[in-house]
Amino acid sequence: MKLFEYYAKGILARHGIPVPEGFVVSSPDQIRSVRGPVMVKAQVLMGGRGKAGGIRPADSVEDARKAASAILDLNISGYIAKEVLVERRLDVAKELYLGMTIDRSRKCLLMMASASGGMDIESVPEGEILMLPIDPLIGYQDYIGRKVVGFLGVAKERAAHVEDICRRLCELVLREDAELAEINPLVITKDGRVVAGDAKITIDSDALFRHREYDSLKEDLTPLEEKAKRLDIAFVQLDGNIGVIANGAGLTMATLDSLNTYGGKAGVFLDLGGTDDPEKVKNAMLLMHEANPKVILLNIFGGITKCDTVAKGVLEAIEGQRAKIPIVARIKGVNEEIARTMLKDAGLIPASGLSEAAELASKESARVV
Amino acid sequence: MKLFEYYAKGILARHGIPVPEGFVVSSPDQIRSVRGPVMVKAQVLMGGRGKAGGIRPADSVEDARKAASAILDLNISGYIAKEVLVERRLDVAKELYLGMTIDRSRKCLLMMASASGGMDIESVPEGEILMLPIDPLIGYQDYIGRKVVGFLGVAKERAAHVEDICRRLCELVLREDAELAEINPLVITKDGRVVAGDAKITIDSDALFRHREYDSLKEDLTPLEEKAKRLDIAFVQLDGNIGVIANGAGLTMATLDSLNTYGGKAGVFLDLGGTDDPEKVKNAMLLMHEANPKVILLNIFGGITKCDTVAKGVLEAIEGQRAKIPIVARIKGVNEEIARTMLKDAGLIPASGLSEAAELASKESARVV
Amino acid sequence: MPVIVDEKTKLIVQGITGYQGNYHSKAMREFGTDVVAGVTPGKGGQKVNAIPVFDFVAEAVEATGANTSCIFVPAPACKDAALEAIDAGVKTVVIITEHLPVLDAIHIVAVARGRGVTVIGPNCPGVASPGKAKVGILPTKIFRKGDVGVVSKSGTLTYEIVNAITESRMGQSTCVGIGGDRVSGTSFVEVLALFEKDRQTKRIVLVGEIGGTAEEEAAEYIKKNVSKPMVAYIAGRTAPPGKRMGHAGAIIARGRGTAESKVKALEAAGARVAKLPTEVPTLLEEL
Amino acid sequence: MPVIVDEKTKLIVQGITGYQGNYHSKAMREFGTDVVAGVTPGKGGQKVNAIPVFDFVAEAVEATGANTSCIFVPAPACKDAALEAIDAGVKTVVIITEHLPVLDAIHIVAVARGRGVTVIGPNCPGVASPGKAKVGILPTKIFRKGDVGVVSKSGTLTYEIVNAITESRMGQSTCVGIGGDRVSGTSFVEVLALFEKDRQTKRIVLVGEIGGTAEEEAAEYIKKNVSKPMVAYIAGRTAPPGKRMGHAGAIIARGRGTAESKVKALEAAGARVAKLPTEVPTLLEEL
Repeated sequence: MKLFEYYAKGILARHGIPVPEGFVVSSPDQIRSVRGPVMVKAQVLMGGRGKAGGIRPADSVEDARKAASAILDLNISGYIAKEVLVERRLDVAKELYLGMTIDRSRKCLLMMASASGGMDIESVPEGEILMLPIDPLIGYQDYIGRKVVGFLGVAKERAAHVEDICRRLCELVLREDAELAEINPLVITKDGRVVAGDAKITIDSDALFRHREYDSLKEDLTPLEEKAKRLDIAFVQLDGNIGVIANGAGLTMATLDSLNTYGGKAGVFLDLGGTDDPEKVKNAMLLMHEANPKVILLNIFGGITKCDTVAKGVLEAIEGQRAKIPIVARIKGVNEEIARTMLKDAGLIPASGLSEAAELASKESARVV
Repeated sequence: MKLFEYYAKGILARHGIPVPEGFVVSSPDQIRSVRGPVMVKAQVLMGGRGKAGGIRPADSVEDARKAASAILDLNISGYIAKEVLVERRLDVAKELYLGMTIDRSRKCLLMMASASGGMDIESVPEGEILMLPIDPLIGYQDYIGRKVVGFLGVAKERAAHVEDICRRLCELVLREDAELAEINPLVITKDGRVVAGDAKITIDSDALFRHREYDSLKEDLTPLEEKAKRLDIAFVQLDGNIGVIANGAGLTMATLDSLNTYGGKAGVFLDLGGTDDPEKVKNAMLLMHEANPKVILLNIFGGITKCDTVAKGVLEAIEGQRAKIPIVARIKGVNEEIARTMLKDAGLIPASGLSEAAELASKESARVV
Repeated sequence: MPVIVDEKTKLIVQGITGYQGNYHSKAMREFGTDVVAGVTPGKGGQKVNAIPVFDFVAEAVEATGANTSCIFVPAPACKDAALEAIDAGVKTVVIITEHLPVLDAIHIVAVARGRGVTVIGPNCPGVASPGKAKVGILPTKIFRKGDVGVVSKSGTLTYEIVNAITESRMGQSTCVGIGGDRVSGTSFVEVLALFEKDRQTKRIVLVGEIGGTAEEEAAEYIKKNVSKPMVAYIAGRTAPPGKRMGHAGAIIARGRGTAESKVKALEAAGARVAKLPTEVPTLLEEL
Repeated sequence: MPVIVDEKTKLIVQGITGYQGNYHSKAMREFGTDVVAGVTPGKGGQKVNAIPVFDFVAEAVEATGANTSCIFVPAPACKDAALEAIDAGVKTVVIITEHLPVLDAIHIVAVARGRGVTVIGPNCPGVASPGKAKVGILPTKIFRKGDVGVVSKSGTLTYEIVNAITESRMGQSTCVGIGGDRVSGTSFVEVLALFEKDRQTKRIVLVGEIGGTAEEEAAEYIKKNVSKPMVAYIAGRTAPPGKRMGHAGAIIARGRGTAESKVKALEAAGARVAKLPTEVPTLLEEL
């Protein structure tokens, strides 16, 4: 779960990492007073908001209201900010990068630092990034912070402060179940303070059960994505016209790959996951209908998800549909015979293997168009 | 560093473990009001205060003042309480024991629990104590608490509460650097609450550098022990009349053992530890003089502690002394020749080996008496 | 040299009184696995499918000499269950549970390494060695004893490929589903090392997915250490970059983690790479 | 089979720029130890006794191939130093530092176990193998090459006994001071196992103290695993119970931890137990 900048900065502050003073508004007239020079910043989750005009300076209440008004009208890579952050402008001497993420290969947390702050870390040459794996059994220790400070060439008088931020960032990641936490830029101001200029935090959505405080937060999702999330279904909208439902991310992707071989193009990726609840299958089918594909390709290899469960859900879902979308169904695995019997008269197009299913769905989609 | 009950309970409360409401006073007239039945408890670090009359019930302010007054006059195994804790009396249904200590063999923390609470855990049969080592890499996990609850036979409706206390006790030990933390008894009240009836916490004195909050606390030390502590010297008063100074606990104990062979009895155990500071040696010698032994036996095997450093400190210390106590000196190791030359004319009784030194000191002590 | 499970596997099922634990403890026993105990806190003394249930793993290990555990408990209780199993001296832990917080996975895996314990998963279908034992949820019917070692990040896609192998009248030595989460106890490399040593395994199939660099690391390893012929399939060749496809986070960074990068690395390491899962048996036959 | 140090020891001294680190890096080099680097944060680039100083252990390991570290840093920085050494891949860590918080010791020792690293100490004099290497602060002059393996909880008492052995014209194979803190990286048992395997060691001296049960555990081990003749000495026979004597916490519980209990256990295991340190050489000669 990606957090907006202002929320991420709130978390930094709670963990003792300095952030600029500021406040959030959702309309310009909520800006009542502004002390000294400020920045007005669009609260969107997409990168590149600066270039899109989503970050503007202001020196008075009027200025700030104007900036907020302009920003709230902006379309930033398809997203429109609902809120702006008004915060004290920093007198920047130097911009650093400090971040933490998961190191999949080493199976641990990774601290990253670079003296090239302020730009996308992906575009910084690898040689300019320090990557320090944090052994989970050792945990954060002072030598980690010392290495960061040494690599960044932080001046002696600020070394302790930057080391302290490293330690706190690591604590934050562990306490908040963050899978990503970036301070970019970490600003050294002209008067020698060290302040988080921007903050990106992604909370591990699998860990939300122990962080109920995020329940009330909303993500930037389309209505269908919102529904999918509530149903705990992996749902991705794509460019084609075939709606693919399968169980398991790997199988769903393999289904996409197979479609591609036969010229078919997926318009929806819907991974049911492992479920044995016909209700969930039904809701997934209804969601698929809402996405309005020309053909639905159902590819199930039953294990945890039993074939008859899927059949039951599918039957319930198509029962109430007025516009009948062609459904190519390939159902294999646990209880496949029962499922086949159940679906016999439902008007589905049966397929015996993955290739055959992909071929049928591709042909069908070409025909329908 | 052992903490008084009221202080230990303050720490429990800070970590979310329930304790009875109460307050501490150092004189009876500080008791202004008492809500309901209370206990008045001597704040001493010695065990057995209950049997000595150091814990008394009271039901009114007058009662409580009388109890406090009686307790503050008591001599409890040589210690006189300077403060009493007045706290709400618990309606006890059951007394359990819950504690944590260091498991030296397994090199980890050990959680201990027993259904025989309220008595000294040393006197509880081992079969009635659950001992759960906590793997430092694993840390406290829920199954530890479940095992405690299962072993104690805690009723289902209180299980979560007791498990919670186990978890908090473990956190407390880690955060506070406690080398011992005991809740004895852990009281189940008749109305079903779980409350710490008494608390013993010992903070690892080696970890006090990161717990400055304990600096202001005073330990129950004799004036000489107080001085020794300030000097970072291991100092123990014993029954004999020979003051033993050596460097290293093992060597000091071996010196005591050697004395014993020749009929000598140590009156002071003073371990200089490893030092290369003549001032510390001087202060140790002065402290030894204050303890007033008949003979001093100085046994140094120089390494970190160099022999000439010891010689320098000894010379400075004996210079100003009016009553000359005989000093048997055995000095060996790094720079022993220099030390020997320095001490040649100081009137010390030289010995070449440990046995000889012990023999000389024993004879001298017999002679002096 | 067994590959994770064999006839000596003595299995505990953690979460045996739940629906999945109950169902699969039976299925595993039918496959031939020696399921010796179940564990569910508070349900000690019960029986499930005639298997005795204990409150604690340590009790179950003491009573039965179990050496392996299969975990079906829900994600919030999973870390506790896995660490309890490791602490109780179990040598192999297979975690079926999905949606395990990544920090919990990191902790479990680190402790397991320190204790010399093998962890498979989380979010994996488990391990099956036809004729010997199955630990996990892989469907029994699709297997046939043979000489193909299968290692896969995926769940149902593994079934698809195992099934295709069986339908082509070949069989499997052992099939290991390592799980597709960001942090897994066992990676391709460790399983490849076991297959290389395993005498029954003559050919190896690797099933990967876009995202992460585990396939690239496997390719590095194969180049240097694997002498047996290999077929690979990478799911997600046609997935658009930047979209997160279920558990296979397609956070594709610096050119690594893409299907192209993986296919290229595996081909360079000498593996035949199938374009579709259904091609795997054909390529196997051609080896 | 070396006992912790030998000619192949390549040593880093952590805290080399401090008084003790400086002094003993020289003394260790004079003993014959290959002291390849020093580490003090912020002092990288300097030299101490012609030994190059680095900011980080990892740098020192990379530059010199060091495999062992000796730690002289003050207690508050000691955990960081030890974990840094382990993280950098050092295989043996000797911690001289005293007054290390016990929870820090527990953490260091647990991580070391998980990583397969040997920790000696904390609060120990170190290890010396005459003619090979010395890591620690044991006085050089008292040693003489020989066949007696010495393992001791104590510091200066070890010197006393080693010196007595040397003065009686015997010598030491290796002397290991394991330290007397409540939690030590290496216990008697591990060192006894090394002595048992070490061909140079023909006889073993064990020096214990009251408090704890490490000597009783050693006796159990000796009974089953040690074939070489042994002499032991337990300091504190005449210490009054209940008093805490310096680092040797005489928290004597349930009859274990007393001098009597230890002496009895060791004698039952076949060791000759000296009443006084000065008796040790005599008993050694009588073996």
